[in-house]
Amino acid sequence: GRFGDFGGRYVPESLVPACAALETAFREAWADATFHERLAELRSVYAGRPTALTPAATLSADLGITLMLKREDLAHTGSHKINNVLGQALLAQRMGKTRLIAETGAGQHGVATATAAALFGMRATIYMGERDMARQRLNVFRMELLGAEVIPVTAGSRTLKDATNEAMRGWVAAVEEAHFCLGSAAGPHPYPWLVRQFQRVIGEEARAQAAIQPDVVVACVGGGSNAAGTFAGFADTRARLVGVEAAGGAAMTHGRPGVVHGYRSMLLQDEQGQILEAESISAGLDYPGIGPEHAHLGAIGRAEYVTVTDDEAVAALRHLARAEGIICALESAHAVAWVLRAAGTPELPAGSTVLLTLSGRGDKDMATLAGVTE
Amino acid sequence: GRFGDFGGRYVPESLVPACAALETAFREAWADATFHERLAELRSVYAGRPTALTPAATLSADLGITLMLKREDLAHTGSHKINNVLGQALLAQRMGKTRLIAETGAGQHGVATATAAALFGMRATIYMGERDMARQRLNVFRMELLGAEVIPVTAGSRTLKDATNEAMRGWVAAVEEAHFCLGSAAGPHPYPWLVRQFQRVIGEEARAQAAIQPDVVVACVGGGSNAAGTFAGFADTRARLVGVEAAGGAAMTHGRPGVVHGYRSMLLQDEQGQILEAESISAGLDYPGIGPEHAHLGAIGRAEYVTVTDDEAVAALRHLARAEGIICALESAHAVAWVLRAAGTPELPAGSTVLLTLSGRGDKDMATLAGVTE
Amino acid sequence: MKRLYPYLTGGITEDWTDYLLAYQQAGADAIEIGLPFSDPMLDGTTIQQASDRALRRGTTIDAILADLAAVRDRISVPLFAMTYANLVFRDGPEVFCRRLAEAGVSGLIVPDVPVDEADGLSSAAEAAGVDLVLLAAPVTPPERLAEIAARSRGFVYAVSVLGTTGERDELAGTAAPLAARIKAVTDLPVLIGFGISRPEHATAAARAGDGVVVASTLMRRVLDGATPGELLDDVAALRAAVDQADQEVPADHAHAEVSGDRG
Amino acid sequence: MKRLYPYLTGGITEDWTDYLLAYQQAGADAIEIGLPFSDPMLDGTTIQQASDRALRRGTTIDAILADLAAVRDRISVPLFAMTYANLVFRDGPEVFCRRLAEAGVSGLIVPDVPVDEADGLSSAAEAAGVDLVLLAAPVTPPERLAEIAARSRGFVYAVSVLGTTGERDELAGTAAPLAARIKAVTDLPVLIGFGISRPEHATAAARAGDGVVVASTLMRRVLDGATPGELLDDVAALRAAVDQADQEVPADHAHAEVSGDRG
Repeated sequence: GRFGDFGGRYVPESLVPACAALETAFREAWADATFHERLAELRSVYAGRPTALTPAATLSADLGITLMLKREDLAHTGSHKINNVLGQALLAQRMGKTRLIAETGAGQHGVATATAAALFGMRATIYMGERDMARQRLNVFRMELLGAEVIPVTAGSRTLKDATNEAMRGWVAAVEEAHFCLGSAAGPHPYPWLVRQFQRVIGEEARAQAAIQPDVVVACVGGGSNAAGTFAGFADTRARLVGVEAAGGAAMTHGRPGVVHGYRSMLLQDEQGQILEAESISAGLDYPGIGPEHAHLGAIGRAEYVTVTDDEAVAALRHLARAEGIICALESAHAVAWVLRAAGTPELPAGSTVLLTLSGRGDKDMATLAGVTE
Repeated sequence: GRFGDFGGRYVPESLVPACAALETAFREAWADATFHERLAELRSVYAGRPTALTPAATLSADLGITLMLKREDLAHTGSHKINNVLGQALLAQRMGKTRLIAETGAGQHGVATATAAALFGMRATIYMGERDMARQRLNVFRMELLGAEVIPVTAGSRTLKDATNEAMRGWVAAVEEAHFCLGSAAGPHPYPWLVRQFQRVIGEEARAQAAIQPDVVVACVGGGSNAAGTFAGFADTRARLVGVEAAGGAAMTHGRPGVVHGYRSMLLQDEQGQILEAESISAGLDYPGIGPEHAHLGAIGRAEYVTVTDDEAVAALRHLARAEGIICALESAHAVAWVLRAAGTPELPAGSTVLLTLSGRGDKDMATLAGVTE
Repeated sequence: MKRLYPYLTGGITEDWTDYLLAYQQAGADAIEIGLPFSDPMLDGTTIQQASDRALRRGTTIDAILADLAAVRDRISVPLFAMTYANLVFRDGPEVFCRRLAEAGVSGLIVPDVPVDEADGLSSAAEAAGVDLVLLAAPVTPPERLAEIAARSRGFVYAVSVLGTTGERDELAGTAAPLAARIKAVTDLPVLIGFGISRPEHATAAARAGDGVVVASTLMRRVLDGATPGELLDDVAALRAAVDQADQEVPADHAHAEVSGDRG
Repeated sequence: MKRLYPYLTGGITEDWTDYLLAYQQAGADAIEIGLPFSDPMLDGTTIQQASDRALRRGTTIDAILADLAAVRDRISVPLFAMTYANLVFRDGPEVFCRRLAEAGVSGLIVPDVPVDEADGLSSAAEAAGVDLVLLAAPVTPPERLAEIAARSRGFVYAVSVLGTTGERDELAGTAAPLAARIKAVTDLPVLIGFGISRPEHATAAARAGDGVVVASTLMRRVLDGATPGELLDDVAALRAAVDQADQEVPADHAHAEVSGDRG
């Protein structure tokens, strides 16, 4: 949870013991072979892991690079979010919790959490901004179908930022029975670390699957869990690590240090220190913060962070669909867009071997995209 | 393509040479280790195979049986349809075809075909009933995003039956350059055989994955490709094979022998021999015919065919979602519904080990289901 | 003499047999009668619409055959039924062919029963005294073409084009070579069908073969409300066009003309 | 004497300092002033709305502190600022605490800076002469409670309930035991806050601790348009309720009463 100057546990006193207990439980679980066995089993027999590593033959030929796609879009519920929630649900069960609380933006993490709750026989309470609920009605329906209670958040911008506040408030009020199943590599310690550990399976699998070790590893970054998990598998290699932010939610590129949602990191904020609303077509990147580990990796120069516009992301989604027959999430399309833009330039020279994580599938974005297109 | 009294090649003379050429090409390909290697590679690095075999722990405990779920919902594009189209696209490429023609009902096979066409750099023309297009707008959008041309079919009931007629007409007119990528284990010889061979990976994987060999193998049946593929893996075992039809599209249960779409099988038809429209909430089972191999397996008593109502299917979808955290397709929910109904009765005695194929994921059905619920 | 076989969807209107009489009066050599099927796979939009309309009127094979029996004594030209396999097999091909024969129908065309699937139907037709007409297509390979020609009865139906029935702007370049190939292996008449939409197509096709089947262009008119009298004029025009082929040009000239690109 | 610390969101209205004067006149022992933050994680609906309204008015910390400076000579009770970490760290805690001190604010409460994260802020506050008040919660374990008590300045803020700020129907049963636990480890005053919504809650809470912080119930009135004069009456009623605790009951009776189930 502490990464250089970033991270920490900036939470109300009411949550400190819960965070501490979670940290202890996680450390114990992580040292327990049985826990890893159960997690590995769930990943394999339930969540569809290992996910494929797909050589993008057409794009590689067109761009003059070797591009490999790590296919989190094939994971159960449609994104990498399941990796994290299965780990946290297993942990919550171990801690004797009977309920999961989660925030969600587009609904992917909410669906994943509702899924894990159903699987483990727990209650699930999902906080979702009213505006996001309107934009993602079918994900709301999916969560309810899975038995979760979806609570509309009417405060502020009525999106992920506010849902996160409300979920933390909900946790404060139910801290003894409920586990807060945070969806990104953000939040108070131990979350950024714990979520990254549950997501590192992405990077580790990819590394083992790749026939050639990549020169460049690229992933989209909102809060940054898929990128954190991907990067973790290549931290000790010489691969360049590139995180791609949405231009309208580029906390790393356009933010400055601050504290929100329990952690210190780079944040979009005004001169007064009020948190700004992000503006991205991709609900999963529509968030003013970034996980503290990314802030640290950026500060020490181990990872680079670049930005991609809404238009570039939409074009990249289309390009990938036609070239490879894969409709990825708008979030993931940001990573694709950077590769399309950078390939053949000094940023990403011809001949490079690139590993790109497709964090999720695009079904959820079809309505948005149809709106953009029509 | 011939299964006892069923099957055959009832097509216009214009298509006979193309069917014959396809048969020859398929026989050669199927005997060619390189073809199998390429197909295995695509399945693994692209389509996400092997798909998981998930023990349904909660349902098993509740029902007093051992239930295993074969997870075709985790395959790329969201259903077992990808198994077939990858095989056919590879075959079409081998035959020098530059275009794929397909029919689609709910759009799952259309999306899969459009996907394979994008991957192989071919053109795709998808025929879809106008009524189905209205019901499944997002799948239309997905196909177009993948570069396919979607042609609205305005004849007859404007659903799958008519789309199939129109696709065959389209094939007649473009038979030299185009491969007809039929989506079910139906149509003229060699399709029922060829599609089952491309789908048998479901049953073969499941058999290898299952720790205990099942007493009962169950799958939903419309045209019947997922069931055919599943059953193929267990044909030489003592397992009971159970195909579950939609009550409103139960060609096996309520039909009589006849010829449509190039094959002889059990068909829903009136006293005059006019083909009836099926009426199922599940677009994939909303079809008046059934693959000829099923008609044969039923006739010789190797497989049993049962029916499930729309209401039972919807309830089963909900039940599975809450019990196991899996939102399956309405089609697959028919198989689940039968297990829920039969478990603990003489039809499916307590203690049985059951393998059930979940043919696809339910995302596509959320709008339908929300309509039913609201 | 070159032949003209116009087509009519059975039961398309209440008094549909009036069209038959008009066709006969206009000089049809035989008439093809469509028995409408819900899923006419080989038919284009026009015949689909005609089938739909007839079925929505509540027509049935029984009704059509009864109507035919009623006008039987006024019809002197041969009648061919055209329909799809499911209707033929519904009560078995024997029953079906017998009913045709009883109603005075002397031939049968089933486009989704190719020669390989025709055994049972073939014997049933023969037993009932009905000619089972087989179809050949431009893509049919030589050996198979010979088999089709040998097993066809009444005439051989040359499908002029890779495609469905339906009006077209020009006669397909594949029509004449196919007719020539068939004529080389049989003494049966070879009739060219599919896309014979205008009198000039009929002339050209009749030159290449022994005659033409004309369907969609006539059914378009019927669907649009043309009367038997108006159809009489249409068929008469086709008759004239077909007769022109008879009078003008020796067969091998005709062949050269229709097979070329007529832009 | 039991203490009463009413709360006001800074900049909630144009003439918001009139409420401060009213609070003081009604007998407040100190006043808590909220510096509004966009993401007030620990606040319930009422304080969220108050923060939103103040921010939408365009208020800033500078403006609030300037307003305070302007009424400084008319305010004799201590002022505590309550806000969130991001505003404190925006220009660094040293700058922030100095600005508070310059505006006459003598204490600071930052609910999302728990004791573990408080080092830098603690020194900065001390250097500026500002009391950094720490919060304790019902779930805080004993050792940690001792540390919080030891490092808190001014008073110890006992968070009565597991939950956010906000009006509640009854005082949480957790309030009194927590106050007792804190009082056992410190000589600092212990003020109970969160959910003190009615005078009877204030009486009960004041019996258990050394006084109460009252926020949402007052801000609800301000949001609903109540005047400073009306708030004066509200605070006076709370004052009376708190004073009642002082006069009536020995501390261990009070403890017994509020900790029981008052259903």
